[in-house]
Amino acid sequence: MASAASPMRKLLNRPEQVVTESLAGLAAAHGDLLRYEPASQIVVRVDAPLPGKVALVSGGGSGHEPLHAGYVGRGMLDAACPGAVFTSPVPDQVLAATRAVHGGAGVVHVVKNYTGDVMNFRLAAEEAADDGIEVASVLIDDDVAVRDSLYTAGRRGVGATVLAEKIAGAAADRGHDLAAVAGFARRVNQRARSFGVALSSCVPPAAGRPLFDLPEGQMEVGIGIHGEPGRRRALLGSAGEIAGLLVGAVLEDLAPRAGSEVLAFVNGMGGTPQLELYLLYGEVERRLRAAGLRCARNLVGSYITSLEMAGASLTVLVLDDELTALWDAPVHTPALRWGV
Amino acid sequence: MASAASPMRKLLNRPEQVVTESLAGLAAAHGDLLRYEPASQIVVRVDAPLPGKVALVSGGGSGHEPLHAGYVGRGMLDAACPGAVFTSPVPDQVLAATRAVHGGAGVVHVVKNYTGDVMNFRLAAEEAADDGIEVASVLIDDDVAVRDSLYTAGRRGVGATVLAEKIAGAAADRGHDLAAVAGFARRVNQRARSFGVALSSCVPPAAGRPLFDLPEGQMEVGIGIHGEPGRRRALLGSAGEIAGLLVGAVLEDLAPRAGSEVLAFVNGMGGTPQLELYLLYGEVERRLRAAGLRCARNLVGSYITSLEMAGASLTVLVLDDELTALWDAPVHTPALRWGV
Amino acid sequence: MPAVVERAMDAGTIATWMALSDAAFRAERDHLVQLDAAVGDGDHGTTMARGFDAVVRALAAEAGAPPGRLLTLAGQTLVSTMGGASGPLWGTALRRAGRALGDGPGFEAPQLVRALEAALAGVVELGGARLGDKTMVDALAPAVAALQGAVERGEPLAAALRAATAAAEEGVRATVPMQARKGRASYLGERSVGHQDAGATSAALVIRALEQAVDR
Amino acid sequence: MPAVVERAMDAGTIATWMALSDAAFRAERDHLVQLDAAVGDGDHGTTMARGFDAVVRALAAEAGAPPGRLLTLAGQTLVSTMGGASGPLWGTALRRAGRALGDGPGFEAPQLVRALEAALAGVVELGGARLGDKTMVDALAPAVAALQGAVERGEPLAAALRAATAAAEEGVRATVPMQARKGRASYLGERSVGHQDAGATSAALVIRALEQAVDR
Ligand SMILES: Nc1ncnc2c1ncn2[C@@H]1O[C@H](COP(=O)(O)OP(=O)(O)O)[C@@H](O)[C@H]1O
Ligand SMILES: Nc1ncnc2c1ncn2[C@@H]1O[C@H](COP(=O)(O)OP(=O)(O)O)[C@@H](O)[C@H]1O
Ligand SMILES: [Mg+2]
Ligand SMILES: [Mg+2]
Ligand SMILES: [Mg+2]
Ligand SMILES: [Mg+2]
Repeated sequence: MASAASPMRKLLNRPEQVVTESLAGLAAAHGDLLRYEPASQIVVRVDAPLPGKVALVSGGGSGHEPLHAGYVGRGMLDAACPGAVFTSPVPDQVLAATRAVHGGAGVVHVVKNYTGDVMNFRLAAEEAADDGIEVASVLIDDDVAVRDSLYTAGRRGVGATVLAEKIAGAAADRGHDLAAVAGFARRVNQRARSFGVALSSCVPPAAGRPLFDLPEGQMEVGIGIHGEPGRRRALLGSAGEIAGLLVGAVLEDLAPRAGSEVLAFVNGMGGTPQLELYLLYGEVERRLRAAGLRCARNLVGSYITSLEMAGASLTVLVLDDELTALWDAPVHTPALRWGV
Repeated sequence: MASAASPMRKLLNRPEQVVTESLAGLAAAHGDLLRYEPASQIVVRVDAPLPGKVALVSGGGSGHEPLHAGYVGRGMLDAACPGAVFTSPVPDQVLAATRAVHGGAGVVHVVKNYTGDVMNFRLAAEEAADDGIEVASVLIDDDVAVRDSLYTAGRRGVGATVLAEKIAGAAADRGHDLAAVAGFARRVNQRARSFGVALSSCVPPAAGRPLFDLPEGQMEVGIGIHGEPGRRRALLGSAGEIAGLLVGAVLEDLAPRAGSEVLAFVNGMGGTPQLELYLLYGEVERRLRAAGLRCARNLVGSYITSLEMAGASLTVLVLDDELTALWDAPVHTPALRWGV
Repeated sequence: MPAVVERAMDAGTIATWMALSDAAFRAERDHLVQLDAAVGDGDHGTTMARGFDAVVRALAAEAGAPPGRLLTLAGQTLVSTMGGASGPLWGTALRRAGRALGDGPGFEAPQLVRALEAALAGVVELGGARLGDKTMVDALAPAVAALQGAVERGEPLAAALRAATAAAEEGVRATVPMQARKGRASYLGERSVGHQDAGATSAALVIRALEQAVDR
Repeated sequence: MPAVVERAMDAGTIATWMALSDAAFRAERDHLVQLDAAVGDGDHGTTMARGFDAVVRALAAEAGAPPGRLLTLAGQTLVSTMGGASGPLWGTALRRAGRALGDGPGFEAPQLVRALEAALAGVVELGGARLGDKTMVDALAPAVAALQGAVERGEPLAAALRAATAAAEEGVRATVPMQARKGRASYLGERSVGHQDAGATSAALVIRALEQAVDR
């Protein structure tokens, strides 16, 4: 290994190539599901466009893998537009993706509520409309750590994004029309809330050092997925205490009816291994049960991440029969697969 | 959070409860697939024993999740015996698991080649034989970093374990007999080789600090899955250089015929995110192709880990039609699922 | 008004402005990353540098185009290459400025004022930020006001632009004690106080680059 | 041979031995973890501590059992609670020793020697390690040899056990320059040189606990 020492503990070549090279690797591994178009930096379902099917496009900064490119395939996204690490994609990507997947039935844009994502997707949607493509944009803003007020950019889109893409993707797969598919994504967003904690910072490749210093024994409470510090810093609690914090924050805002069936999604931020995530799930499930909720479905793993950050988030989605059926419907993507 | 500061960036309650609490969480999340028996600390397929089906039991120290408990379910393991973190299970666990899953057609023990695993499984197999249960033990030792000689404990079992459990599990699911199922696991081991690098150390919960110090900009080459240092330390190379190292080490020992179809398994050690793993896969796939091999199948993700260690390993399995068909066969476990 | 004879500005002025901006973002990239890392996501420096690098390349292929056209093209290039919040905001700013300059081969101080006013209006319209929200507006708005005032008072353009730069940099410093109400830093609530805004810092760099471009 | 009158050893001796071993592993747990971390996987201290803690509990429920039976039970308990390489090795060692002691209510020095010889033989048979492989054998074998020699020479048992402890500790030190040929440290090849073996360190603790138990 003759190359100069890198200040990062990362497998990469040059920081500015991380995203494109990773996407090329993804396509090499999953050529049966998707293709990568380097010119426009988008990932497209291999059989797109599907005539008559509503198409789903999502995207955002990279560094949240498997979100979004890992969800391209049958029953979920038709295309993903990955920006640079933690940087929203440009409108050109979104427009290229929208054109590539439009099968005549319109395109849903699943947009996480960040200033950059919203503006870049809006510019693309306007251009797509000029092309005569009907676009329905769905904004995801499920993070209860941020108050939606005049004094913030509004709630962030986090864990609910994965659930909305899965459920709306299934609806599109079943032949629902544009309004209905967008409606399911919005319903997921309305019925889901999230909250997360970080136990470490993360190192964006271009920055080359951690975004913040977090001493051992402390945690950031109320984080997003961009390696930013949280709303406050606290002493690192036990898994039980953290589960209490997550469940408390989510339920206070969601206020589900007692007896509700929920989907509990315990998500790792990238650097927290399964051993811990399942331990946390056990603590969360017990507390949700104690609150009178039934975890009818669950998802445990690192599905929407912040590079290699240690930490976890909880998303709770209040199910109904339609949402449950769409959740259970077949999905075949690099990162989520069942029923096929 | 009133609790005392923990020196670790981990979600846990007390270090000595990590394993049992995580297993309880796993069972809470996947009650449709498996159950956790706390008294004997084993995880058993929910519908075990299956009369007439050869059963598969594996196990080892914890800290390698999803290995092994995450592979319990249809088409893979019938039971898993997780020891303490990085500590082989005790014979009582293995015996309890063997008894719990024996459906009259015998039990395959998939044993990674570590002194402790070998001895504890052997003691259990002897007791099972006293019970009249036919046990076929298969030793996995695919790590080319260790030379199999009088001067070592022999090659370690690493990535090939996952492939052997999947493929032998499918063979059992198809109704093959004990000798045949064990034979498939051995065939996988014979035709697979692995090599890994670490970009960071890891912190066993009971130790509370990293097993070794690895300065930024360096890597450990030729590591196993127990957080141990590797054969040597080197400057951290680029992903391309590391891919060259991994592919070189594996192919030198495996010496596959040109034109062979292979399964390329790029495995994360726990703390390396997908962004990097797919980037590495792209580099690996290109080099395997250049070596005249065709990556007919692949697996990319953190499937056999060393807690939250950063790093990756490559396993290459030379396929044949039978192995490919068994790899493709339906599997439904917490960590691997397709075809169902 | 004193009649100061000024050198007319033209396409070369725009090209120089963009080249000097590019050089500034190259030099300040890591500093901007650090500023954004403290209360945001650490990409701002890379994003700005990527955008202006692309602008310089794009403009190099446009020899002979009028200044307004160059500025519009610069804005389009920023939108297409930056991403993030800054991409649409800066892209809109330069596009609006370019359109305000029109199709003529040259422009003078009052046109430049109108162009920068249009840029600021575009940013405010798209992003909705007001003075005090701890954004690029906190540097851009005082700079435009200072320029406009100085030009109206008939000061030489070089002096007016010096005043604009000073106002921008004063605006940057003023962001430190602010609590963010727009952009990613607003997620931090009170924890955003005490940090200099990255986007405002970039705005001051762009104004200073303009001052230097006109001064040449 | 000089006829030294020694206090006969009994079940209490075994119970005390195990209790002192337990205390030693509690005290040395972190040190053993560190030793194992350097060239292994860092679990050795926890594993030994867990095993001997379980032994003390198990023996507490066995009041009235003969010493050989207690030692056998201790070995079984280690097998069932430790895991890792050390579990079967230490479990076998104590089981073999227990069987060698037989069913009598007491035992004397020669029986103790035979018991420890049986323990060592069991470890070697199961693990296949030889002297110089950098394992627990490098402490256990010299200790057993020293004890056997001293007892054969008719030295008082307390002195013989002091010699055994000294030999064990000398054996531990001797592991430092060795390159491991067994166990996890062997994976490191030459990098295993320069580190003290954790398993040998544990063996010396067990021998010292025996010395102290007999001395009481
Ligand atoms: N709504 C807004 N209006 C004006 N400027 C904004 C707005 N939101 C963010 N900004 C500016 O953008 C800067 C951050 O840019 P950048 O880091 O490139 O984008 P992102 O926040 O998407 O990562 C902030 O420092 C701020 O000055
Ligand atoms: N084959 C063997 N024979 C004798 N002792 C061994 C053998 N292999 C390992 N050991 C001893 O076991 C110790 C390690 O024990 P431990 O850490 O509990 O097990 P593991 O290596 O399974 O983690 C080593 O320090 C060494 O003394
Ligand atoms: Mg960003
Ligand atoms: Mg161990
Ligand atoms: Mg930013
Ligand atoms: Mg060990």
